[in-house]
Amino acid sequence: MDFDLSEEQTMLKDSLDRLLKDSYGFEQRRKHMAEPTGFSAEMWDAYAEMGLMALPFAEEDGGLGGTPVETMIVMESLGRALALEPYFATVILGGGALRAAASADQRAELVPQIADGSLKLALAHTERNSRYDLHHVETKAAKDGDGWRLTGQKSVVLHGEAADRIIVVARTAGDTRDENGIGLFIVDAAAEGLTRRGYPTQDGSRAAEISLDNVPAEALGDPANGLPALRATIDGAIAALAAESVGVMSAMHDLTVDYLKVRKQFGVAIGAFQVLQHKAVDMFVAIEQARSITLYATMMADSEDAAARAQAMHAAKAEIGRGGRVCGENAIQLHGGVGMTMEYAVGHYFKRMTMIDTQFGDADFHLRALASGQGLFEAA
Amino acid sequence: MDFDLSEEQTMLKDSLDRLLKDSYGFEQRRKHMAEPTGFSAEMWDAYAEMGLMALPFAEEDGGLGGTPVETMIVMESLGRALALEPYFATVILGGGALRAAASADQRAELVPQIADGSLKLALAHTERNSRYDLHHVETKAAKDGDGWRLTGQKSVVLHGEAADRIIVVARTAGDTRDENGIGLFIVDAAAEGLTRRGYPTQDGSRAAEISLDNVPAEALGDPANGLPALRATIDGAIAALAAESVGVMSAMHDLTVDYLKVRKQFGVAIGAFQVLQHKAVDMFVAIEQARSITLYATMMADSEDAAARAQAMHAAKAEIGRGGRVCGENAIQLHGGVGMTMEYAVGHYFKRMTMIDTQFGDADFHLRALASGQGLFEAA
Amino acid sequence: MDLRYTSEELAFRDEVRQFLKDKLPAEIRQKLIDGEHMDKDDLVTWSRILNEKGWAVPHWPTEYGGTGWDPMRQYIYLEETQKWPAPQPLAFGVNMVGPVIYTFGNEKQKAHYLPRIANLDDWWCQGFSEPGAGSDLASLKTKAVREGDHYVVNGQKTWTTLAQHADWIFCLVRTDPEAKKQSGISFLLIDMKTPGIEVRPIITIDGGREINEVFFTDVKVPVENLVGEENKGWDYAKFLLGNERINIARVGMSKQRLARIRELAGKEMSSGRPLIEDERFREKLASVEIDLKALELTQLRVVAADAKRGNTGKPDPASSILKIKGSEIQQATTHLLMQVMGPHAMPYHSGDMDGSNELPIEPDYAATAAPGYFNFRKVSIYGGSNEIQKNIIAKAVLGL
Amino acid sequence: MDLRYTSEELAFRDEVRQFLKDKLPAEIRQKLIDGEHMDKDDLVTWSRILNEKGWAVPHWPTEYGGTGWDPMRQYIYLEETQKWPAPQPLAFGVNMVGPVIYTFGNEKQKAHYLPRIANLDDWWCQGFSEPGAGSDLASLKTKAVREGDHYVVNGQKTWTTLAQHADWIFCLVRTDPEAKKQSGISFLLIDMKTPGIEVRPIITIDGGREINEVFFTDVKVPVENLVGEENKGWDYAKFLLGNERINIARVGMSKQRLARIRELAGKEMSSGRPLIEDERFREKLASVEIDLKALELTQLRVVAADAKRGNTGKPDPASSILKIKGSEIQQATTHLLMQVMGPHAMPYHSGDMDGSNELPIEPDYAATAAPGYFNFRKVSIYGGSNEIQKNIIAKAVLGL
Repeated sequence: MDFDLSEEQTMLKDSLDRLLKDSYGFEQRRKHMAEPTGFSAEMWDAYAEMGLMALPFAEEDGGLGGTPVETMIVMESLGRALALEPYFATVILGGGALRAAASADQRAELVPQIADGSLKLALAHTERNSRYDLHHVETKAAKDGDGWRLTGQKSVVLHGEAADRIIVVARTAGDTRDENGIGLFIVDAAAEGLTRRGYPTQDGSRAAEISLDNVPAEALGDPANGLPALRATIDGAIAALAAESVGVMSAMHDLTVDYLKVRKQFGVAIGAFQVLQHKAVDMFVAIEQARSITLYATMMADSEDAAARAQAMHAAKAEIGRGGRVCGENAIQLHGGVGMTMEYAVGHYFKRMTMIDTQFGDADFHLRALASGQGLFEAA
Repeated sequence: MDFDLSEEQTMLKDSLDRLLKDSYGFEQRRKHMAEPTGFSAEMWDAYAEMGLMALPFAEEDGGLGGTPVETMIVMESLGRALALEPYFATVILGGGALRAAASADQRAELVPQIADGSLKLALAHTERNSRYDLHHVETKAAKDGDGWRLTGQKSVVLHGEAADRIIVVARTAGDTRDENGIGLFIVDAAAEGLTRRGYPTQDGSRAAEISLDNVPAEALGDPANGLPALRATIDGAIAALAAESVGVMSAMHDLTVDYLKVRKQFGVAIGAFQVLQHKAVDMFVAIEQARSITLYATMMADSEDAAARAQAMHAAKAEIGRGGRVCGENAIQLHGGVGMTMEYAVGHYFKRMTMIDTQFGDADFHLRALASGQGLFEAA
Repeated sequence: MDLRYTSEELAFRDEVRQFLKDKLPAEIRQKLIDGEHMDKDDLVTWSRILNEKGWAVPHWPTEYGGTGWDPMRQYIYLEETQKWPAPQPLAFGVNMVGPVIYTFGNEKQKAHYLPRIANLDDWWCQGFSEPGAGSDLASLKTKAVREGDHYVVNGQKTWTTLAQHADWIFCLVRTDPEAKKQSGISFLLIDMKTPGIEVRPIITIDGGREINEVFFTDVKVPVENLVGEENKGWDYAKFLLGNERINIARVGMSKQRLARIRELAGKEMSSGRPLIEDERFREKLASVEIDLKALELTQLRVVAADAKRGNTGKPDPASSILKIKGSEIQQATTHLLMQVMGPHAMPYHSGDMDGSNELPIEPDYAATAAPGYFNFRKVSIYGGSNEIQKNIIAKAVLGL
Repeated sequence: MDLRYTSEELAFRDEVRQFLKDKLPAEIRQKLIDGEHMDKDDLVTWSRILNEKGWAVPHWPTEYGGTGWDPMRQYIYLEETQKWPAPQPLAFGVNMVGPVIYTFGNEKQKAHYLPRIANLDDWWCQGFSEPGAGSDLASLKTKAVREGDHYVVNGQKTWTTLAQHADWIFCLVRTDPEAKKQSGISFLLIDMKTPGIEVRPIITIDGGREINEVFFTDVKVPVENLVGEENKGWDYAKFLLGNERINIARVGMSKQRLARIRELAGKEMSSGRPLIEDERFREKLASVEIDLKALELTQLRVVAADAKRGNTGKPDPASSILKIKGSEIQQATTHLLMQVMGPHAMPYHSGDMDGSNELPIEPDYAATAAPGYFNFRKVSIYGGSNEIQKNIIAKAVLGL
């Protein structure tokens, strides 16, 4: 067992952190956010140049063959910077679906475009009444010659507005909540019958509502049994979100500890007050535990054992959810009023952390899912 | 609305507190506990002389016609003293069953004996597999002429060893968990076929396992539909336990705050440390909330609306359970090592508080029961 | 001890309920239910309806327009208005500067300001906090220098709630720079239209503009606008802050919020059925309800004790927990409400911040859930953070 | 970065498992499962089995009987013994005084004491704490005055775990009363049979006798029993306390406890079915499991960093959370186990306290549930309370 980064991993981390340090200061981020797309095209290109887009794809598909550890490194750094670009939507969600479901031909076509930054993806799975259940799918897919036609509504599609192609979860058979009869499909964002309405999200990112009216689509993998691939995709995404969370949480903690040292009240730095010290320690404990469970999730992210992998993700998402809340709420409380203003970075981290809990199932959802299984330690 | 005690209530409280102050110091309590019965016969007589036994019974039955408020006053004071006598078992549980189920003739026979201290009762309802469900009854009652014969096992019967008569919950019809077919019966503790094994409890009181083998019994109320009376009895007991808890919690808090003022470490009274101050405040908040919910439970304890009464007791027991834990664990933590020794009073309070949570349903049990209903505020 | 409302109190409660039902405009009520901010017009409208009824300033002495209700009736009124819900009166006038004026002001001030407060002719805001002061209010630096019949005020206030609507601001200013901290502070009433005052918005993380910075540059304030004596302002401020006790728990508001959570959890689906049927969710809700029920009784204990004492003298020690527990419960409800929305808590309904006019995404009622959670982090910070509250209890109640 | 055990590590783990399965007497294991206290004989028996295998003191230098395992293997061994469960070696000898002796003792001391510690020929106890000292260890008052070739020791120690079995006690004593607090303290080895030593039990709230007071009245201790230099004892004590880091989290023990909770919750009935089928209970269990899984990884991070560094130098900052989180988890498991028992947690199984011989009430396994909860309140108190731990992190890690 070895927790140290390899030389190459260290280089990856250092160069990404350097880039973000130079280009993602508070004011710079504000500018990026003010772009019509809600992010920086320049940063996007810079990531592509660094090879970040290609990272998790297999070398034979045109990728760099990175493991979940590399993804963890990248996501933690992007989390620290509160980066706005659709890396997660394109490479982790969209790319994850390609890795899990697409044919070699499809990958050969798409991965090089992702790798060079020319193709952005989104994954449309949430619906109005699905909440966090991946198998709750009302959107319909109907056979149309060699291809398919999709009809339905998708909600809160991350960066759905910026995507060139959208991977849509749709039902080829069965009732709304059947586990069978679910497929993954890829559609062109400009296709006739597809309309999308983009909007900002609470954490400064962008998402979209997407309407599909008989939209031509191509299947990724088995259109009758895509749920396992979707679950694998989301499990990988949860591990990545956990890593992002560690970045977000540790950035909040750094800001808070700095603030405690600088801010004076009643004539002393407020960091001298024991109660505030202990709250900062509670944050620290939450972060170290989050970091640990993220390592566990990362270790399990590409496991072929779907049940064990799911258990790990339930544990990680639940821990991140509750630890993130401890961290975020304390960060705001310790900053006092200024933490609640848009002028200070900490509130933006808090909002991102809060929204992560609403993605792919909140802490309660995953705690219950874990509880319905055999326990984390049974296999050991 | 008026939260002040009446003149009579104030007198009751003052005289009971004076008695307990004089007779229930730490060493005195140790002596009472060392009696073969586990409590003080003298104190028992003193309570009877004060009229405590007669308090909650109707005047026409030979009681003093007190309301739940008087019971609250008495139980809080007994809680503060960690009194060992079977007041709760006799007057609240046994007496409660009489009030809820017995005929006028039965009450006319028994209440005067309770009132003068000559009769001790116990309520035998828990069984090996019943956990906290009052309707889980395996003990059987069979008709025998005008009377009944009981056969079965009862567990953790509070003061079952000291009782002269025991009120036993037994089934006249139906399956183990049916709500119908449950009756309340009174048996003589010396009856043939009844064996009991007494033992100390974790909190320094006494309880017994009771075996019934064809024991002659008299029914209290309708032997086929006694569950409502049993529920009323236990609801009243929960309100009384809540009041006892307030006494226990506030005694722990007083001890803790005193200790914080006296105990020195690193050259200062440890009460100067802000973190310890705030923990003491957390205890205080828990106590005030416990006191409030106890008032609510007291207000509802004799309500004829069984559903609303049950909701109130669920709320009270859950709040007492979690608040008591906050209070008890902090009391020990703030005392440090000495709090864990038998030589200091605080540990005894902690144990009593802990055991209260295992009586008539723990905090989780009652939270769930409350959650299954319409909510505390729906009626309003 | 009688823990039930008297029949007179119940009749009074029914009267309040009926009045709210009859008189509060439906669209104002709906905004409150939806967690939206009140417009200035909404509050003016409602305040004038109340004033017409004679209920605009219930707790004031009758000679200044008060109702003469005892504390229990005042509490019932408060509770019912929060539960319905109706807008709460603008506290800066009705609960803060009003009582200061009728207690410490001169006759001319009383005659001029009090009726205008009751009718919301003047929108007041509070100029206490300054940058960097936080819970250490007395470290304020804004100066007022007497020059003839004016004070000349220079300095900055912050966290000034709804200053953008304000006609007047009441300020703590330092009039004696030599005196030690709490001394040398005066209480001034300042017309917001006076030259030299600039209001700048502070946008909070929920995207709302609720608070502001207020800058004073050589602002001339007539000496007649001084309340009470010069350099005694800290006493008046303490009096003012002491009056916040009853309202702080917001029991009625939390009841309304819980009812709203139940309602919306009946609409949102989870595992193919309404979320409200989910046992785990119901337990979380029940857990908050228990806390709130206990707090309600705590509140009533305090009110009843006040009623007995005529609202003077040392408060019940239990009153000190109202802020802590009340804010915890309020925050718990905002978190639950956000949780109800699940993934639909994510879309941001841009309001007055960036001027865009994107519409909220379905479901409409989800739009305020996350901002409500963000916004309510304030309730454990303002008015003396909960940490400060615990310090106070440790010292004043526990003697530590 | 490779987050999996190597195949060599897995093979080692299997070897440990097989050894435990083969060699640990079943009745000793069962006592541990049931939460009962170990008898002295149990521990002696097991220690000698280990010593025969050469595993009695794995982390010691090989020249003194250590195994030469790297930190990862030491951790695997620890984890497996806790999970099985096997008795943990008597820490006062193996983890505390042993390392002090081989690091700071002279050759004669090493030759004499170390083999006897490994074989549990000598039962050691720890004489650090004194009445009233608490977490302020250095305020100790027990005096040792040099008289010829002896020290004469007077004073009192407390919280002395298992002193009733002890052959030897290692003590911190004040040898220079003039020196300031941490100076002037020496580290003495004292034979418990020396005249003038009296051991008095302290009964804890769980009814057990785990701890004692130890009184010293004119106890003559040969000068050769001084470890290292006079007045340098505080340094040795700090060294000793620093060694507690790895074992403190007790991950393996908590795993075993969770498995036990699952097992017993499968036997206890709730609502007519086994409690383990209850969703709410399962969620509580899962919640602790998540915490423990994270802590296990935290532990492994610390161990791996130690392995890299050869267990010297500044520890990973993450190591500072092991005590806090480890104790919280241990306490959570004891509460859950008590909760499993429901009303059957109530009966008290009188043990060595009052000499009565009443039997435990059915179910037998319920007897230790509440005492276990009571007893484990200690883990957030001893070894520097969790409040002290947070102070240390605030200062040492966060720089506050």
